[in-house]
Amino acid sequence: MFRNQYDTDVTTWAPAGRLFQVEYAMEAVKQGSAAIGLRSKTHVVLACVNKANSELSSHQKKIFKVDDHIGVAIAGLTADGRVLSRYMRSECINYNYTYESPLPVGRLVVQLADKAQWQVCTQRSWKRPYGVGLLVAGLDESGAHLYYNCPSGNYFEYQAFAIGSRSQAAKTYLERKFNNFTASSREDLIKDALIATRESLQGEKLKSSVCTIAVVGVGEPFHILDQETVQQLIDTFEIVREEEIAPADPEPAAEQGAAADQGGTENQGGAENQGGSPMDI
Amino acid sequence: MSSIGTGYDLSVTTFSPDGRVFQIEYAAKAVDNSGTVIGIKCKDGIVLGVEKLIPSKMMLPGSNRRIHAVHRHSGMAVAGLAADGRQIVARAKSEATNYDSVYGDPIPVKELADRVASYVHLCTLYWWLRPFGCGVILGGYDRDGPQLYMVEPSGVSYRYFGAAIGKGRQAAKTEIEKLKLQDLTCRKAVIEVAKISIYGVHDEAKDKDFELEMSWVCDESNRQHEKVPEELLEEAKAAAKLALEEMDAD
Amino acid sequence: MDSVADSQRTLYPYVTGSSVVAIKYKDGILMAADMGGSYGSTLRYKSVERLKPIGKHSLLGASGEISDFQEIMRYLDELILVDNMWDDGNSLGPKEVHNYLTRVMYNRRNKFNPLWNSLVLGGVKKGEKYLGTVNMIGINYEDNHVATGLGNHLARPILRDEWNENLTFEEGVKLLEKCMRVLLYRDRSAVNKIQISKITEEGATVYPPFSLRTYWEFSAFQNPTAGAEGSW
Amino acid sequence: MDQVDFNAPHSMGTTIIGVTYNGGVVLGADSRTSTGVYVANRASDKITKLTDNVYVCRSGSAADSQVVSDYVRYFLHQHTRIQLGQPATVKVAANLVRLLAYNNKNNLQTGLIVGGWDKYEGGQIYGVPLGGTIVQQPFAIGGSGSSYLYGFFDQAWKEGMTQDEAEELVKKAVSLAIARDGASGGVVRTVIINSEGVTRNFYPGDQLPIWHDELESHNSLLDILGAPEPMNI
Repeated sequence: MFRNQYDTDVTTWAPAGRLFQVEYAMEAVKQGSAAIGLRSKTHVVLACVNKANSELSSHQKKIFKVDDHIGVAIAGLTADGRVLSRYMRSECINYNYTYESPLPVGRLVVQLADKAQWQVCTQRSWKRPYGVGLLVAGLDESGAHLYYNCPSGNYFEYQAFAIGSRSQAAKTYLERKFNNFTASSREDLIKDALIATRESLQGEKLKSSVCTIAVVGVGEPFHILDQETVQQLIDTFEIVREEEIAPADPEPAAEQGAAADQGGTENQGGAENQGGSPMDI
Repeated sequence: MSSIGTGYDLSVTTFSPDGRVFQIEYAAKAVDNSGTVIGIKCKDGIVLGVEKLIPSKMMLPGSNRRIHAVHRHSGMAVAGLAADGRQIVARAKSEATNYDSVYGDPIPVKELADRVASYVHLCTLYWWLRPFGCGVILGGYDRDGPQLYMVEPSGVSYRYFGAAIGKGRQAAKTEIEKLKLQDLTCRKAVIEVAKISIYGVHDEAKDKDFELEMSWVCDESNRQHEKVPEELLEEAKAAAKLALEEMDAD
Repeated sequence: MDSVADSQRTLYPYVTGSSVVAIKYKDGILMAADMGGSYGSTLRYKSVERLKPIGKHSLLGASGEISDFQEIMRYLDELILVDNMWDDGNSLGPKEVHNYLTRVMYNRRNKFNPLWNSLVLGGVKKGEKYLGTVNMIGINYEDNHVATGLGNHLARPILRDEWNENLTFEEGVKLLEKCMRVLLYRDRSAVNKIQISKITEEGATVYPPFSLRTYWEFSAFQNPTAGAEGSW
Repeated sequence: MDQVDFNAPHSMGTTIIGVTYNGGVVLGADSRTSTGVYVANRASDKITKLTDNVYVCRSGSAADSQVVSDYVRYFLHQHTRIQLGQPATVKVAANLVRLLAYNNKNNLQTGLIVGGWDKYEGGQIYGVPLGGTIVQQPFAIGGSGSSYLYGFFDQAWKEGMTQDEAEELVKKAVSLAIARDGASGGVVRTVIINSEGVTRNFYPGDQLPIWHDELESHNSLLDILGAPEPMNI
């Protein structure tokens, strides 16, 4: 796996102007189970795939509430994600203390990116970048927002996005439909979130136990839907799906065999990297 | 590259036998691969333009900005690693506010450029840091008129009439040289910058989608750094696309 | 040096401004203050602007120590500059600015180094009118009409009688002028050079300074001891 | 007050003035420095150079005002070097004075008037009184003697005076204050700053105008007695 002599240190540039350590940290995001986000004009929905490490353990929590108007879904090193969501919580509380109003989402995202990037993590030889990607969902006076923060310290605003292992399938689904999301109702948005989640399950049956859904929107503080509600939603959507788009089924099933855990992720990583180094964005 | 594998290119605190610091040159590579950034000094102000490549069609316009305000009267455009750029911008902002609070006067653009350059240079001096993977073009308007500076990863900064960095810098510079900068107003320059970015520099075949991000500091904007007004930006894009079609027709 | 003079705190104000009076009216907020800067009992300055727009949505009026007000303005200018530089469609409204000032004033008081001012913060954002005040020890509240200094005693009783939610601009200005005239008569540090300022959804306007006509035609004024021979 | 306390802090019960005119500024001051009731220096210079184009008039504690101007001069030199040798503006100088005066208001007893000329804004006067307020003014007066001058300036100051008119006004005002303020005295010093540069003038105590209840000065009563009286001839 040792690629070259330039890839062991965050403070070493490779001759082509790349920082391999940062790129490797970006790979860590792809090791985590998938997280999905999509937004309409008024709502943002986060979804994620729950993966338990063993039969005896519960799954790791991947969606966190930051404040009434902001929540995050993470993929990658959960411990890093928890540190960052804690930081976001305290930033929101501080802002609220000073101004008695909610911190604008876009500003929190920049502060978060700054912390991930420069508070030195990608520029000090004794530190490492955070190995986690965050989908930040929130609402402020300029509307509903969905951001993706990655370990390189970059952040992007999206209409819809998916990160984590096997997220490519979800992304493909979202890319097909995202143009209509702005006008979507809350229910349609959740439905699309569930379908996108199912795409990334690659054949495994979509059940409320394997996914978590969270919503924030106008008049609706950020909250995680409880299991029964999710199951009900799945049940209603499943029926619709089988009637309407039955042919969609074989597609994920076919992929299932090929996608052994590691292999699957690496392939996707390669595909995403084609356009040049990810730092370049 | 003859440097590779010699061992002289692994640290920013190592000189090679022929007196080069390869780590700085490598960092500059990150800038060379980036979307093109252009700055022009006109008779009545400064125009900054960025060809911002968009990695995904689901990304929203205006996201991951590359042009930032630094103070009321100046702004910065970043080529290379946007995240590194934000760090430089943050330093520039704090230098500007600090100067303001001590002297009660906005920081002169030259002084701002000097301080930013010192900061960038600082990161080329220690083994535990790395040089910034970005170059910035700084435009501002003070009592001595509009001024344009470029700061490179090595920490050098020069004043320019027109500057370009990133992938298409050569082509862009050639185009800028054709302009009569002394007579050009910023309003006209916005269109010129759009033309350069869209047909002069952008490689549609190879590159992904891009967004044209533009700002100015000029008499028309009351010597304040702000985004180019939406209508003017649209007008400029339309003019540029038209010029592109005419070129293709020829 | 005694321990009081040794300590790091504002012991007393030097150059001070007098009352600020402000009201809500139909379209927003109206505020009035004179332009005096007193130095003890000397009226040292007569062109001190004490009403300042803060960003797009707020208006600040200040009484008390002028150097501390200038310091507060430096804080706010930076706050608004930073807010504007984000350029992201979000902006600090009057409520946010007022809360910020509240925190600053209270923190300084707790360091036994207060900013020696009473501040009035008014504004309009998204159709919501806001009017509040905070003083040097951090006491703060919102109200439909507020005043600082002697204005609290001389202007607010008038406002309680005559203010209503639907005052037009003209009615509001007249009401403020009535208050300022009383202050001019009965506040010895008042100066007859007044600024009135309004803020609405469209933004803030500070009108040029002017003087109020005063009235002295009471017959008892011309001949004060008539009917009370031998009095003072 | 039988005994004189020579260890009392030196303070400049003072008259200082700054006036703008149609091409620059005139600064003026008396020259008395006292320790309590004793005149420690009868010919002091209270108009101090900060840069080539900016001067400051000092009042209050002599020590405090010297420290403030020393620091400001030091900071301005740094600033001038930064600016590639371009002279600092009056505004920048005044703001540095304010910065020190405001941040140390509890430990300083000094009121200052900053005046000067720069190519951007021409002649400017800034007053920085005790608390560290900063006020740009067309004219400023300070020190204990200024109490006697408020009315005079309200009446006598005019917009757009010539240099001679302005200097005459300053001279007259300082001498008026000297006449009534026991803490002001000695000579009148003026500094004129404009695009041409700086001119310093000195008007000794025996050549100042004579005001109400004052008399022409003589070497001796004998000179007066010895003078031939027209009546006796």
